[in-house]
Amino acid sequence: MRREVPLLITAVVGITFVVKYFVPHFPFNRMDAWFADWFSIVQACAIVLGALNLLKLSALKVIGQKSGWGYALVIILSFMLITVIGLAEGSDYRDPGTSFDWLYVNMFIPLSATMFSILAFFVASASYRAFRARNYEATVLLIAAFFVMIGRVPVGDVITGFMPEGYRFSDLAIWIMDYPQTAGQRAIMIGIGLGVVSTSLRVILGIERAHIGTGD
Amino acid sequence: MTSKLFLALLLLPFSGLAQDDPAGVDMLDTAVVVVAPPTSVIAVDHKYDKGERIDLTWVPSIDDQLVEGKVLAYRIYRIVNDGGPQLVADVATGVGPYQYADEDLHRDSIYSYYVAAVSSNYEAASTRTAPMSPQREWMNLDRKWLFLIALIVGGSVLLFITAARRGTKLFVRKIAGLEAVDEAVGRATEMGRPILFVPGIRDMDDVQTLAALTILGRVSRVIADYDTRIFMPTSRSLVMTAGRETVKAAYQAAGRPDKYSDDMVTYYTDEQFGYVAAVDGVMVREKPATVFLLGAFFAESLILAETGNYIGAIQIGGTARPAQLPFFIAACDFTLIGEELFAASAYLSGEPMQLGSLKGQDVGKAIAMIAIIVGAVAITIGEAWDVEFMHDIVTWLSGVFSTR
Amino acid sequence: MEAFFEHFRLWLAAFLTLGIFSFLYKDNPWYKLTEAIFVGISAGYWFVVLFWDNFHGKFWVGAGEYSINWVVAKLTGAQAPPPPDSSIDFMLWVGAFLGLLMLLRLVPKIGWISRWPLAFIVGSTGGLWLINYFASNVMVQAQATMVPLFSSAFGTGFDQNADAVIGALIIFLGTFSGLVYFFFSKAHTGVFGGTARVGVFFLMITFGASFGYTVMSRMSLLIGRIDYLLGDWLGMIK
Amino acid sequence: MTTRTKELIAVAAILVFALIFYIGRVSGWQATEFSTGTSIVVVVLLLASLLWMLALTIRGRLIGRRVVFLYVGVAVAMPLFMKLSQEMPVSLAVLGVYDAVMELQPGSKVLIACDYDPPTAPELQPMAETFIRLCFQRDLKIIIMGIWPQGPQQANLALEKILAEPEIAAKNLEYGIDYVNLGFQAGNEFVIQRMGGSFKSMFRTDYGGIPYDDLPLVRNVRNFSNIDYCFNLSSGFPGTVEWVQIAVDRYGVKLGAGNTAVQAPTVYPYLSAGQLTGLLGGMSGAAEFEIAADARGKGTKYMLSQSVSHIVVIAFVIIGNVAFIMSGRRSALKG
Repeated sequence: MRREVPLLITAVVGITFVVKYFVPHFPFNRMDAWFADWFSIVQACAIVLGALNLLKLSALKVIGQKSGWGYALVIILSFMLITVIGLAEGSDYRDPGTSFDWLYVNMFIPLSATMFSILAFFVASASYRAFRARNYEATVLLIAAFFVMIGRVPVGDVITGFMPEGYRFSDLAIWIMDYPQTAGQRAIMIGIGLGVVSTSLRVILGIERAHIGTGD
Repeated sequence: MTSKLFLALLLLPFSGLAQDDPAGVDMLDTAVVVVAPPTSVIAVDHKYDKGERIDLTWVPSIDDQLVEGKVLAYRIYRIVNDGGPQLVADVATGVGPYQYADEDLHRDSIYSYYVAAVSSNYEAASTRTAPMSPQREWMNLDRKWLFLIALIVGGSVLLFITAARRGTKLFVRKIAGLEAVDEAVGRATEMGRPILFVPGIRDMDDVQTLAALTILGRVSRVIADYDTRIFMPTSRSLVMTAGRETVKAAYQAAGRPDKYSDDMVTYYTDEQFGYVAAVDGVMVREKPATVFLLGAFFAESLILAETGNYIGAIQIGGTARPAQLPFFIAACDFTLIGEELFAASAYLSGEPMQLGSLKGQDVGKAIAMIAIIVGAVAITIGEAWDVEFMHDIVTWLSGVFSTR
Repeated sequence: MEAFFEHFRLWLAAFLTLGIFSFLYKDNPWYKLTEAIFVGISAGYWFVVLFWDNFHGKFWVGAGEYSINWVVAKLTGAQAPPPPDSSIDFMLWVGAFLGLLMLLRLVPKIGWISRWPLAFIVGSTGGLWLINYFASNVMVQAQATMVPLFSSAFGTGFDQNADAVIGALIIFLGTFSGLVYFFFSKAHTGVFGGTARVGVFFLMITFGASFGYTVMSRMSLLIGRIDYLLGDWLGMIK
Repeated sequence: MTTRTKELIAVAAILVFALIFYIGRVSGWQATEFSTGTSIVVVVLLLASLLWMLALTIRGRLIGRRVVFLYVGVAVAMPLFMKLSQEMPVSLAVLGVYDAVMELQPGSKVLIACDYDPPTAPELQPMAETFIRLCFQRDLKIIIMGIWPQGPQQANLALEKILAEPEIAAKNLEYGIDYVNLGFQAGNEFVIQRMGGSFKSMFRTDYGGIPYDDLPLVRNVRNFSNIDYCFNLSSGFPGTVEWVQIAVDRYGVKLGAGNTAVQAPTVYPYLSAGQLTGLLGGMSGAAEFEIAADARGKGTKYMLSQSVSHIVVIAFVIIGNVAFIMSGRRSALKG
């Protein structure tokens, strides 16, 4: 019961969604939209589990005075702060001028934008460290990267300014993107498509069943 | 026709009142712009739907074809069950193709249409189409070839799985990144440090997350055998739930259910970079010996992989997002490229049944490769020497592979 | 008071920005504090967003509120609400039901029921993407590769023709050899291995090119943050 | 002195520096701008330090990753002080957007779909600003919407800025008549699809809660057929790809787009197939658009930083490889 029912659900639902693609008739034609709606509702319910888990772990740290319990307390406080404000504010919580919006603009945005921008530093250090002509493959990668990089900045065309138009770095970059890059991309995409087919089939048929857990 | 013209002239002095219609302003100082109506208005049932759509096409007014800007728009009128005409839509000119899809219709009503060409102050209507009702179909036959080929690929996956079950030996080549899994887990055991498993940042509705979880099942089985610690931070509550089930099942299968704890899998936040900040923190503080980055990754791929590299962990990365693969190649020790991510779980299991599914994928690749060769050769010969037969092959092949 | 908030606002964002940047030097208390704030704030943010947009906006507005009003009206004998218009979709109850099953996880004894909605989601994800990926990745890409290797349409002169012929050949060869690389059934030896190696080269060019392309645009994010610090906060630049 | 003391001193120094300039800003200090001479000196110094690093590497002394980080930070920050303007030709893709706007009759309705969020604002915000300004200058009517929650918020920031400019302020533009912000609607690509039937069904009220029918500008806008041009600012999914596939392919909308540089390559095919009238790709697209519209702003300014940072990355790839070859092909980067 605990193991068979989930396997059965996966199989039936999975096959239904495959059939859906070929049947334009109701209810199959509505299933995409339904699934999207249902999934978002389930997500909204599931985040309760995640949030409780986060709060529980942090609370345990604070109570046990484990190392870093102060930071755990900060997690709890900031979570509570924005959640209470957001829920109290009603469904217009996002409108400009609300306290939720203030927190969003002055805390959430700077934090996520800065974390994102860390990428710029890592890009430089990765370029410095990793893009080396270690072997033929790495050399090919390096050369392609180099040409595309230099072809995308105005400097590239200044260096090759003596060449006739159509044969400068920017053209080379576009050529690489258009031909070899497209070809490689295609092979990867076809492979991915087939990989998805086989993974999905294994899941639907219950050959792959780890996510469903065990009998108890 | 003349009555319409008369009407238009009659209304001319008043039409300036329509202030927010810019065309109405022009009208005062120009004469009536007479245009010819559109012709050949054809209404056909939209094929392979549930019977709620009719497609209209027409040949544009001759004035539209000759003088730019004379015809401003086409108005679509619909007559339902012999009722009066209703204005359905305005279709802008100049954007071609000249067509309109009338949707949300009912199968039990009868529809007829006409299309009018509209100038700044004149409307010329076409003849009406024959009355008709939209039809519904049960199968989308446009997709019959897709169905057939998918059936062949899916069928061969099944075929190889059954063959393997009967004991046929199946050969699968070595995949470097996956050969390294045992070694990577072993290294963490030796060093007495944990293993970090990052399943990407997408939710359970992404197949890459599913693939990551299937690999997690295999990896955590090895970890349970070695008695090493695993830590899996997730950015989605559902992934946390599914991840717990997966790890728990692996520990049970290894006969060590007592070693499992829910704390192995935790949720931090749905926010992409909040999650990255937390995982980065975990990396530098816990210093895992091995890091798995498998699943759907976006811009955070390099931040995670660089931090992992910085702490000196062995890293196995894998994703089906081509844009992020170079970053894994740059900063990870082993990278599973696209399809290899999906093959990983079957490969790691080593069970013949699972390996059968990889053979099925190869059949798919073979079909694609043959189609590409035949298609390219046929189209080349066809174009170069204008061979009718080759053209036919190409038309047929692209019909087969079209997925409209 | 307003002026104070204006100053506070600028300093708060700057404090958080620098806190994250300090991670580049090394892990430190400032980063740990910022990280904790970030995790708490963003988890709470998504909690609120999912509650209002997904649960309230989709389910409650779309079906829950109407249904409950209707039931309450029936029970109390009050006037029933008007018949539902097109914005009400009772199918949303299925989602709510699945969500409820999910929440049963909080009850240890019957927590295993939460595997049902999980199984539902996994099944639908598998079924949905199985065909979608097959159609858009395999079929469409294979079709797109069926191009003429040389053709009069490329141009008449040799030099125009050569460009197009080389391009077409490269796409054809690259896709083909790339697929050979992914073949699992045969070891990479002999002619097969040689072709697979060509395939690897194409994959490497692909990765190099995407790296080159992406690297360049990542810099803009940093420019935005530095502009905040030096411009909005300290007013050193315009 | 221990490392810890040094670190504390560094933090204190940053704080003092920030305080001085903050107080300065509050008390009305002018923004710093390097003269052309200083700018050239700074650029030369930057290049010289790169050469120095190269020399160090050749002599076997490898630079650490913190040096790389510091260098990137400085290289990006310095150009923001400079007044140098880069000459760059305006590409056809960018002209495509500009020309499409210039061809519109005054009073035409333009739909601006803002599908991006703050992290990508450095690239897309300058585009939004330039586009909105251009529309107002041409007396076009603007309808803003978004299928990313934060898009319409970003659009409001841009509107605020543009409406405050003297030239635009003089036009006395009125909300509801000259421009409207319909706000965000959840539902990804389905929103676009349903807008093909009716805008009102997706946007019952605008951003501020005014009912759709109370907004004179959109009252008569039924669906895409009443829109003369559509401009999509996009940084991912759902975005330009969906707009092309649904709005252009199914409803015949005339569409131009502004994309992040990461996304631009996936959209290029639509440009060459004519499904997009034009495309602004990344920071350079924003800068070119500003040049085309003759309104140099943040895009042009940022572009200088961008160019310098690109040179830095390329330089580090070269230095890294030199180090690699010099060190007898062993991996080399100190923590």
